[in-house]
Amino acid sequence: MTKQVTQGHVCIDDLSITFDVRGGSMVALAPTSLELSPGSFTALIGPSGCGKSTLMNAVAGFVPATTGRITIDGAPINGPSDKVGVIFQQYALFPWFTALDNVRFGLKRLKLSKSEELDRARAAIAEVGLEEHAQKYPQELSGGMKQRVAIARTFAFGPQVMLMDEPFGALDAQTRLVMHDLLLRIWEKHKATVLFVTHDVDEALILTDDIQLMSSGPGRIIKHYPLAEPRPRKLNRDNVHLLETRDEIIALLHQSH
Amino acid sequence: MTKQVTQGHVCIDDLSITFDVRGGSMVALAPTSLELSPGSFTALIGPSGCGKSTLMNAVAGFVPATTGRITIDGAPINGPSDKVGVIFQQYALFPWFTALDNVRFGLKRLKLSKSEELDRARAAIAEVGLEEHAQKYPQELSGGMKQRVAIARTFAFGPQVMLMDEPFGALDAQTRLVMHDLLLRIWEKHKATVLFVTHDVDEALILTDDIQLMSSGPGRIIKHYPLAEPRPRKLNRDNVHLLETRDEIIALLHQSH
Amino acid sequence: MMAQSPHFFWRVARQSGAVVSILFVLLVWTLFSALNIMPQAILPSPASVWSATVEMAENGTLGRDLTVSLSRATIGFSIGTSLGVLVGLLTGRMALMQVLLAPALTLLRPIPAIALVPLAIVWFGIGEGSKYFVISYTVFLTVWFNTHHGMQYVPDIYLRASRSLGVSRAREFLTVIIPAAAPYILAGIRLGVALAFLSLVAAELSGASSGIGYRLQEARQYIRTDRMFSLLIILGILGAVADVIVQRIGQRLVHWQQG
Amino acid sequence: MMAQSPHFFWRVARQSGAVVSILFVLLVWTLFSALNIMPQAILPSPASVWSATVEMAENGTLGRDLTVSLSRATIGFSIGTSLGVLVGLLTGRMALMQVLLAPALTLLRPIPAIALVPLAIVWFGIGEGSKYFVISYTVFLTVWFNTHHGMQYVPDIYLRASRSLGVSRAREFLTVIIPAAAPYILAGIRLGVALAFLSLVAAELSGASSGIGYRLQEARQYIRTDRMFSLLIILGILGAVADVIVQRIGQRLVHWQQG
Amino acid sequence: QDIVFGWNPNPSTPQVDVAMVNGYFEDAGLDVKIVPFVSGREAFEALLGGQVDVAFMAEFPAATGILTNQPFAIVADLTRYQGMRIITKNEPLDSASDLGGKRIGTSIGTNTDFYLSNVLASEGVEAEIVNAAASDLVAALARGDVDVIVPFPTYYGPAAETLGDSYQEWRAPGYQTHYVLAVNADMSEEKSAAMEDFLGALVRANAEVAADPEAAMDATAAAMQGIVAPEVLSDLWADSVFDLQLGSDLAELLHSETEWILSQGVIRGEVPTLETVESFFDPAPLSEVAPEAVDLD
Ligand SMILES: Nc1ncnc2c1ncn2[C@@H]1O[C@H](COP(=O)(O)OP(=O)(O)OP(=O)(O)O)[C@@H](O)[C@H]1O
Ligand SMILES: Nc1ncnc2c1ncn2[C@@H]1O[C@H](COP(=O)(O)OP(=O)(O)OP(=O)(O)O)[C@@H](O)[C@H]1O
Ligand SMILES: [Mg+2]
Ligand SMILES: [Mg+2]
Repeated sequence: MTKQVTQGHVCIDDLSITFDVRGGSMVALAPTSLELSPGSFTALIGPSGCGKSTLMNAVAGFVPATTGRITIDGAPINGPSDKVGVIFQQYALFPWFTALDNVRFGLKRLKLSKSEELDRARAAIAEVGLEEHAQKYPQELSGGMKQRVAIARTFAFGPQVMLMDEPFGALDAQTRLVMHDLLLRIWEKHKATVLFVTHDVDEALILTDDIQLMSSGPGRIIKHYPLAEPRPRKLNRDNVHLLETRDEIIALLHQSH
Repeated sequence: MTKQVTQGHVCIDDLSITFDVRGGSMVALAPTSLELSPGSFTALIGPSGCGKSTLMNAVAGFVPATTGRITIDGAPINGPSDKVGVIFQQYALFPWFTALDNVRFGLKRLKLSKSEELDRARAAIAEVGLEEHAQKYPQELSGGMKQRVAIARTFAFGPQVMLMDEPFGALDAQTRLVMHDLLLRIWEKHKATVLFVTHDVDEALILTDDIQLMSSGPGRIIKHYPLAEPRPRKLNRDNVHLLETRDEIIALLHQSH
Repeated sequence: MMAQSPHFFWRVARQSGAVVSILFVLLVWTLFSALNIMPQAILPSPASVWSATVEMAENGTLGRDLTVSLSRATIGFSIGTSLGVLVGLLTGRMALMQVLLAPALTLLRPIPAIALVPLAIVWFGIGEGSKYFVISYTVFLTVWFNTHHGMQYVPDIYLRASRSLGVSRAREFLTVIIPAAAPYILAGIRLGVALAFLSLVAAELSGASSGIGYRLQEARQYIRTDRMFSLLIILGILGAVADVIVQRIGQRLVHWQQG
Repeated sequence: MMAQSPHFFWRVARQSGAVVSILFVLLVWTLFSALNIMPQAILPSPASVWSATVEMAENGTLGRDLTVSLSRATIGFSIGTSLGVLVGLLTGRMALMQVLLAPALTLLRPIPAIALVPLAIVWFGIGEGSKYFVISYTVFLTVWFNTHHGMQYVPDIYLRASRSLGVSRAREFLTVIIPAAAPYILAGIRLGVALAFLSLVAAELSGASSGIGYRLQEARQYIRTDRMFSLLIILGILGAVADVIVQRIGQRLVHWQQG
Repeated sequence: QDIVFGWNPNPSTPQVDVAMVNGYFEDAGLDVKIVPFVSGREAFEALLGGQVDVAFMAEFPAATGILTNQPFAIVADLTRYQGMRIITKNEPLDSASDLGGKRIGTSIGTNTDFYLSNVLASEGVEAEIVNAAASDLVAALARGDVDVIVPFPTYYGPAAETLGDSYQEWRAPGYQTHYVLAVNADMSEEKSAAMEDFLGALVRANAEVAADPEAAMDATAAAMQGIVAPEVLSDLWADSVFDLQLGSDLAELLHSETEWILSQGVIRGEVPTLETVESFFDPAPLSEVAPEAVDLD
């Protein structure tokens, strides 16, 4: 925590998003403000369909703001940028590339020598436990493997802001733990600003600095929980604050349904 | 439990599955035998890439057996059949149909009157909490909503054997509980044979009659845990057997990694 | 296609774009013909093409030619497209059909319709029949091919879903396979539209006394290049308008794909 | 395409299928010509077509025609396809290009190459140039259209992923957009293959003294219907063989899509 | 009675235009269904395919028909055109020897090809012959791809216009185009009768053309719907003889054409005798309505 992080400051200011649908429009995200300070790690939790992916898509520059604005380090977002890395809910791997080449694709902008690029990509694939599957195409991988390739691709690429939309949803408990370690290591190394959507309250409690809770759709942020506990954390008696927070969030989610 | 169930008897006999890949072949499922008695509810748990989806695809008739055989009620499987309903890991909704029409599509073989079909489809959509989104197209739905439409489609269709590949993976905790209730209700009503892939050991403990544990890929079934506790179950002190099973499974999964 | 705000700008630009694009071509043409690089008999001036158009319009041939050719193109297109989609769906999904028909049709594709005109005349007579044949033959082969090709790219997952939902093969065909291949079918139909107009020229070689294609041949025999240009431009406009209509309808039908 | 076991059966059937399909056509043809429904001058018997083929092979014209036409078709196809893919990629993804070029090209699509031959001759003379022009014009428009159309169906998700990974536009083009539109481009190229052979007939109308198209025209002048049939069948076979080759290569390149 | 007439609208046969304008076919009790073709060759193909009863064409395709023994017969010879030309740019021409070593564009397998061969053969001159579609010849000459062209008569006007001052022509003698009518070889009784009436109407029109050439020219110009300019039309007519007949000069021409075609090597066979050629003539209907017009040995 000695390194002073100055990049990756995300300001979301009164952002709302409305989609055109047949015969009218529908509000996917009610006006929402949120500030992510450089190097912070924030979880976004909320019921299905409340607008989490929509919010992420807006920060990523995929969906234009209907009202309000988003800036990253002061510059307004009006399209995808390489400052912002995304792990998509649906993986978005390129089916014409092998797992390894998908990861290499993300390294291109670094303009490494071919062998260095290969080494880095191999290392990233190995970190998600897929060294044996590096030469497979996405359609030959299992659901969890695809997700891990997508994670490896974004991690290797090392963006300043990292948006992760349920990145561990398709993983078994054990692999998930390995990924948690990996995520925390990478985050501490790069000090990227992370916005992390999850359905798993425990996961949010273990990993993040801050939990933002959304109401059911059209969602807005209704509550936030700063978490100052040192990592690695455990959800047990020793950590009463975490357990209390957990109960409160679960109760609130229950209500908002 | 009074109704005598006679249909939906699945026998998997020494099944193994090998895929052709560039420069060779790879074993996705090592020889596996498993019998699902009519009306039983079985969970399949195992590390990512161990062959769970492959096993399901074989039972569904999508992938041919390399060795061994599968029969349902004595008849060998050699193609998809309407006896077997599938909830896909990737939803497999038709993008040209609205949520409602996706559900109606599954009701077609029942040859209902149009109004009855509509009523049933609407009811199924309502049960997964999407009455307001019935007219949306899949690409306008959130991840969790898509998954619920897929669930509604298969539940409404009411097959004798139901294969569910991480059906609740994209759902928040609260919606997941609602879905658990729904699944149990439907299962008790139809007494379908259910094979259920999940990464959530707690979910398996709460829902199923039997947990089959797979080793890491190329997987085989290494252990099974019959669960006789009455439902609804709770994972607390009152249910020591469940808690013990849980610890054992987690430990085994940890090892097999 | 990324952000929504430039959409409006581009929509306007796109509509005026056609105008800009065409004005540009007109300008180059005027320049070339004013510079007299090529003889009038080969590159007529826009003015003379315009007066040739007026001449044909005034002596009544243009109106008749348009009516006659449009009806031939429409009928030929309809026959060719319906058959093309139908046979493409069959050969694309039914192995037996594929085995029996696809090789023969693949052999036909490189054979131009004009070469078959003598045969067509014997089979269908010199009336409208042979003209419909020539047009629909050309349209058919292309629409068939695109449909057939598109069938190969229907994602397996949709078929798996529909099979496990136990719908009939007929319904699967209509409500799963066709929509999944729709972008390819649409491309084939749009190619077919242009081909219907393009093959008017071959179709009206025999037994026609009016029609854009006939008039074009006539103008060619007498090197009335001004008329030829006028007729070719008319052909282009007719085809383009029909294409825009089909595209609009197609976009509405294939609404779930962007584009 | 569902289970794997019937694959083998169908693979065999498919290979023999071409034979079955063609034998069937031959049978119908033999029957028709034996029944003498049509005069020999319009439907020659298979035997006479065969002997016309032997005659052309023996007097050496067939070999020369094949060499000449194959080289014309290959060059015209290569030019047309390269330009078609290139321009299609540009108009499909760059709004400016789309605005400026697409309307003009859409107007050209319904205009047959033969109608442009007089202009082509002025530009390219009656040497090989105008032949390449006619062939590549036809191929170009179709390949362009399919490529352009396919661009509209590149899934947004791939563009989103590539943009957030910060690759250059050039790389995105080459490694994301082209592969995503590849099935459409492939369809366009396969149509182009057939068109290259088809337009030989128009291309060799002027300034040729050998080539399949020239020979076809000659045969027609002298009512050698047996030769015409022979040449048309040769055209069909050439096109079909080239199509199979392109399809095989395409399948290997677009390996991630089944089909 | 019905007659299906395979017709190629053209400026050289005013008899047909006059007969149509003045309703002579109706007067003869005929219902003539005109089926237009872009050239005589297509009409001839349709005749052989049994789609038309009578086809209008130049005589040259008939020579091919005779050699390949097609089932047809020539019933009348409407017009002779004697203005065949050889055209160059700049260099004047007045003998076959001027053509030596030149690149000469023509449409192979047509009467222009035959005409050119005869001219070259008359002085034993060698030249390079380049095949081109009829409509492309003028452009090829203008561009300089060929030195000389031998196009169809309808292209003379545009050639003069395109080449302007550099236009040069030579009216090499030795060949006249005959515009003929052909029917199926085995006409039914009924059709034969109708054919007599048909020819009768044309004979009547033929006389009318001779009597009032200006009215005839108006009729033809109207039938051409303005596609040919009046000066082009009168130029063509200056070299045309409109006189419906059936004579041995046509048989002799066809005979020499068959010989030439065989020398081209596409069709194999023996040169037919003059009798054989004449066996493809059917003078019966014409002799019924105008015996003096038939002049066969
Ligand atoms: N392209 C679109 N057109 C119309 N409506 C849309 C579109 N995309 C999303 N929506 C709607 O916006 C709302 C929010 O969707 P979003 O995907 O952001 O939810 P989410 O919070 O990510 O849910 P989940 O946890 O289920 O993934 C939903 O009601 C959805 O139907
Ligand atoms: N089409 C295919 N071609 C080649 N290999 C394949 C194919 N499909 C699956 N595999 C391989 O088979 C193995 C098992 O895959 P499967 O999808 O069954 O895993 P899974 O247990 O469902 O994993 P997850 O929990 O991650 O979804 C994996 O190693 C995968 O790479
Ligand atoms: Mg989401
Ligand atoms: Mg799986």
